[in-house]
Amino acid sequence: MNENISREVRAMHDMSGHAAAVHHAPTSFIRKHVFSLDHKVIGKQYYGLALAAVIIGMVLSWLMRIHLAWTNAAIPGLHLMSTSGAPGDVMTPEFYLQLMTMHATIMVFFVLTTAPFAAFGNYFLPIQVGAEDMPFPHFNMMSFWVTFVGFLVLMASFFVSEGPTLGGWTQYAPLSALGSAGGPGEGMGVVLWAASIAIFCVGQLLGSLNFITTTLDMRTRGMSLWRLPLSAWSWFITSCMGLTAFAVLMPACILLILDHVAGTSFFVPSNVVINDQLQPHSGGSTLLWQHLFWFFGHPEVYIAIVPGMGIVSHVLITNMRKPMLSHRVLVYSMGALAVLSYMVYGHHMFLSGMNPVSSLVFSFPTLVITIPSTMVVLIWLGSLYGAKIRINTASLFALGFISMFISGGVSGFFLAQPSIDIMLHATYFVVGHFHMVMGVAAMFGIFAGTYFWFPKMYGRMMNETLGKAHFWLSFVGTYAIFMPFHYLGLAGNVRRYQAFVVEYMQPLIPVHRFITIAALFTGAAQLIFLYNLIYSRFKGEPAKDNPWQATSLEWSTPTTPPPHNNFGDKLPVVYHDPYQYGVQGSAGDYIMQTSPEKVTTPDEA
Amino acid sequence: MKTWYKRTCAILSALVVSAVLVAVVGEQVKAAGEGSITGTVKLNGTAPHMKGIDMSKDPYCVAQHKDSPAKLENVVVGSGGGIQNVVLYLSEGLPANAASAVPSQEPTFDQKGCLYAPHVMAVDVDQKFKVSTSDQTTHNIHPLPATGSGNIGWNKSQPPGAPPIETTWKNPEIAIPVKCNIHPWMHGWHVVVKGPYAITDENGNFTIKNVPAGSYTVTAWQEEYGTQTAKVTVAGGQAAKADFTFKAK
Amino acid sequence: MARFFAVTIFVIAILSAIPIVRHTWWMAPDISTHGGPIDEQMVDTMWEAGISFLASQILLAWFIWRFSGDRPGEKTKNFPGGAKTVVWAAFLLVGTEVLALGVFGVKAWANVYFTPPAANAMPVQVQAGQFAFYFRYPGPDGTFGALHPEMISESNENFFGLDTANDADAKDDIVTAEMAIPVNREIHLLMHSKDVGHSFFVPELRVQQDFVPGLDLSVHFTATKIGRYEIVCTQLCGLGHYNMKAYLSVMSQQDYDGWLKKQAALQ
Amino acid sequence: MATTVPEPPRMEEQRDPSRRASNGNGGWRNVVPADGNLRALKDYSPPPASTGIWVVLASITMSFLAFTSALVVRQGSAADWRHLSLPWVLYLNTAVLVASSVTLELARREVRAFMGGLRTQTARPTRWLYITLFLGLFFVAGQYVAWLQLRAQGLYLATNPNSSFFYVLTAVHALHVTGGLGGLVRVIHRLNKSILKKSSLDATSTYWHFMGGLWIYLLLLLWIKL
Repeated sequence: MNENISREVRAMHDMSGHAAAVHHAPTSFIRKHVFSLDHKVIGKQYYGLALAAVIIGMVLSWLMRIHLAWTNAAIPGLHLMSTSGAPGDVMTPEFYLQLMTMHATIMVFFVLTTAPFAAFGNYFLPIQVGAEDMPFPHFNMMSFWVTFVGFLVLMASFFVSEGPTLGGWTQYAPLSALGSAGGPGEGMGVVLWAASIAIFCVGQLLGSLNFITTTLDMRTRGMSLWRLPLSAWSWFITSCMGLTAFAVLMPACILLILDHVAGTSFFVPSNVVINDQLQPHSGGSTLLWQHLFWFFGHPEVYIAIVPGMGIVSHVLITNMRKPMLSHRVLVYSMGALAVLSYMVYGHHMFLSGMNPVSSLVFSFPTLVITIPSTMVVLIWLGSLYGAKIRINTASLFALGFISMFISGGVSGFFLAQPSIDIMLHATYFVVGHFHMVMGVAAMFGIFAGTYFWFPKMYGRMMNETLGKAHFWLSFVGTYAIFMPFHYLGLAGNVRRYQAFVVEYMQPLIPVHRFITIAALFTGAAQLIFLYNLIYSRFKGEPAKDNPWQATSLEWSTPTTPPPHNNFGDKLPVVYHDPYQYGVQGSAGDYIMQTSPEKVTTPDEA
Repeated sequence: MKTWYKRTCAILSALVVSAVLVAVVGEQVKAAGEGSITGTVKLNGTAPHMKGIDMSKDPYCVAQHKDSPAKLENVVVGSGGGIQNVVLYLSEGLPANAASAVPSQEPTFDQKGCLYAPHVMAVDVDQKFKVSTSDQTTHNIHPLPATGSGNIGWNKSQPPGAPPIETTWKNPEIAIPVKCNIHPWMHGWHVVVKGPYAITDENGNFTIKNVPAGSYTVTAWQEEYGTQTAKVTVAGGQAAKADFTFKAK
Repeated sequence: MARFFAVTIFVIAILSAIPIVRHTWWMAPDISTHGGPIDEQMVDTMWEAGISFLASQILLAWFIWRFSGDRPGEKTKNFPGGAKTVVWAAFLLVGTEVLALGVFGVKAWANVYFTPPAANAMPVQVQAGQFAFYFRYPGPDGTFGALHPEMISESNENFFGLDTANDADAKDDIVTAEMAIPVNREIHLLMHSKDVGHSFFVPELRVQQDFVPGLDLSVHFTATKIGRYEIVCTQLCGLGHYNMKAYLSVMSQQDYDGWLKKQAALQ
Repeated sequence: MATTVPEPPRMEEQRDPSRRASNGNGGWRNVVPADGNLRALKDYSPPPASTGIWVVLASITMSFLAFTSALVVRQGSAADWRHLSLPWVLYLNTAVLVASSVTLELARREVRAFMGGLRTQTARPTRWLYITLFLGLFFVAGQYVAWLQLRAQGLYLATNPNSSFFYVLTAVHALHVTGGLGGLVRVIHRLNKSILKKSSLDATSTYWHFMGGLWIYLLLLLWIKL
């Protein structure tokens, strides 16, 4: 065979394998900062999206809280948001529900899923496994921009005639499938909502594809699976969950949209009469939506919290100066959570007309899932024993996360039992539970990650004084807000009420006022964080390559922030388990994964 | 110089005066050309029993009706058998220019004691009207025009103390039901007509004003008994008579 | 800083527990015959959850207090038990806890849902719709008339869509906006939704059950205490959800009979 | 805590390049030259495409499981399940899709030989790929014909639950097949530019065969349920 053919053959061999990851540093601004293939830039973009989303979501929650505490009080300027939703600046019931739905959707999808998973994962997973980039950079870029479009579509529903949907983030059918007959925002609002979520699912599926392949195929030499840091493990496990959960939500959204635009009857049963008019649907199954939704919905809760666990463990170990009691037990526990999360979804439907036997069937795995969670907590506590905890903002938030996770976790005991659910279902107890365990805890995880990794992402330290102030206000404020939720729930205060006209709830209004004030303060405290973020980005003191004396690969990049291909022209070779702190016979109190130093561990000695 | 000034003043004042005169006289002539239609709408037979309304779901509403229990208002018969809330309008014979004239006054559709006051409101096409609330409980106002009527339905809440909603209907429609979903018993009617209209008082009496001379078909609409028509001829400046009688079911 | 943090956690833990212990906000007193086990279950769970909450928070606080800051010359040391004890602890403590809760829970759940209504239970139908409950009593003939959804007309107070003109069974049905039941008499509540999902929740009665459109469920209960209670909707059903409620009057038998006569007259 | 004894560079673990690296314990795939520069050797670790494709297929499987359970639940929820006779063209389409899988395999054999350098002609073996592409297009067109036939029966998307599910399932599947066609086009393109990766060819064909299998499953489902 002739010369050029053999060249082809060589080309084909050379181009196979990881070539996808090798792309050259872009020069144009657009390719560098907007449509970038660089996982680091994409990670930052995700973080920015989450930041924008969380600000909107928090403002919405403020408005809701004010309305709940002082119903029918005018909120100056509210009519600017929606003239029909706030005549004379007084919030209408439908507008309250619309704000509530948007708050939940924005927070669950565009904050708690994007920030800890997509944002940090994108930035640090490839670095922590010692790769130059994700294997499919174009999919990665699409993943962000698709998600971004999903966000825009969701926001667009604020500007349609009847405003966004009021059906709650669970969008129970048939209310969500009836169109405007169901109420304001149930027409176009729901269609936009479902479209936005379906788009979001596509984005996250693309992301999960990249995360999984990165973890499995892109690890550098010496980086065996058990040498991955816990954060990397958590992102890997989360992406496995995302892959399956979002793949189920998308069909559900498609069917929901069809019920709206094509007049099908997947979710709307026969003989539905609204405003004395028989609705033109028949035979649909309302429970079908609940099954599809919660099959996604419960894993989604763990998608929000598992990355938090990983990040917090990672941050904590570095600041404890000793590894976790057991690396593997933590990994197995997170895995167990992921697997069990698919078997427990029915506990959201104990009272929804499901066969009471299946309620019991679902209640047992739900109770069992407390075992891995407890294991995680006990491992954390046990590891704190004999540590040398460095108190800085990152570690404070990590420890705060544990406290929150415990507080939110124990209330799970109650909600796992159908018999008690009779009293607590759809009350503020549930709201308190998930805000604590997946809302605030996850937020604390994000904060810990931010204060910990900011130096690597931007080459500057964040301001510790501001950071600590931010932590104290957030920690105390959070408890002030969400602990009372549980009491309200015990007293039978039903959630998703825009006002408390029910007589037995009126004595509880003072509690709501207290919560509202706490919420306003805690929310204001987040402005400190925002300021700190912006200030430190430009004026923070320059960061060293490894400011926390940490061991994992992201701290052994040649420059800070890392160069375009993360490790310069030589990929790191990994010699150690991820967390070699306080190792006997070692010069320092830590050994980086890349250092060839030969030492023995305490348990060997 | 002075004389010139005086003359101009005189001319000007003369002009003004004559203009005023013309205006006034013209007005009178026009007024003389417009007549009215008066009459009564009666019920032949015994008035149907109006069910009481149990508002116990909302204690506020109950409190509003402590002394006089609320009843349905589908057929309200006054002394002498006159039916209240019957809408009368000119269904035929109206010249285009008169039909297109839109009254300037704004009727108000109030929510009082968890009922609509008035129970039936008639408006002209494009006539502005207000929907207000006097209650200390939140209502949602939900007019449901027929599909294809060209009118677009809406559904808005009014918390206590919220400013009135001011709007119009774009097309004639007999009649648009109005609901409050929070208080399912609340229902009323918007009757959208073209041209002059009237609505009967508690004794069933009505007067359609500003009817140009001509002969018309007057239609009376009642929510339970439907419509009746009568041919009426209005002479300039005169008041024509038209009485209607609905048969009790 | 660390010690202050530890103290904060400790104080917060204690403060959070106080209202629970003092029952500052607590479930309304039970007026049902089946509620006992549910309340027991709640209390047991509260104990177990409360103890694990306090224990772990205080442990966290203590470790933060004790093990923070760099102590020169002192090497970090491991939890003496090692990972194994932790794993076993998790399994044994939580495992047994879970098992206990689960098993007792089954009891509480079973005597709500796995016991059929007594033969002489009094049937009452409740219909949920945006945004009110309406109730139907079968009347003297003891049978409910058929429902005709197309005939539903709230403007004429035909909330159930009864064909009173032609349907003998429907003629004597008594439709009310308030629910009254005789005390100490088992009620068989037939639940029907005319539009979207709703829920029937009476805290005092320890009853909560969703309405499923297109699927008529039923619950049964016995009220043991005369009084006026509130029925609220707990399933988001639209803009009026917060105001979707009705009153439940538990009366003595003769009061109830009188009430029913009065309602029959109003039909 | 596992050992921290550093792993010496295992030069003795030389593998012959032709053998596909095992996907086992992650750390031990690469051979490290003295200068420790790994990039030249990366092609011996399993290419991400061959892992990624299974990830993709997993999520597609989940989606169709969701659709299936939806169908089952919906059928049980009401008595409005009407029988629906499948358009005959579906069976033709099935045959076409199966045939396309065969032709794709033929194409793959040729291309593998070509890339391995063991071949007689210098022209790139795109013929079978084009045939596969054509068959794929034919299948999608055929599905469209099936919809037309259904419409001719007066069965529209919202006519009854059966037709709803028929349209939804076939449409979503056709969409995925179209994606596969895109993959084929890409393969042909890259082959012509001699920058085709064996892994992307394998991934594309795996996907294509899966689509075939998925379709047969769907056909059975529709045939049994509708």
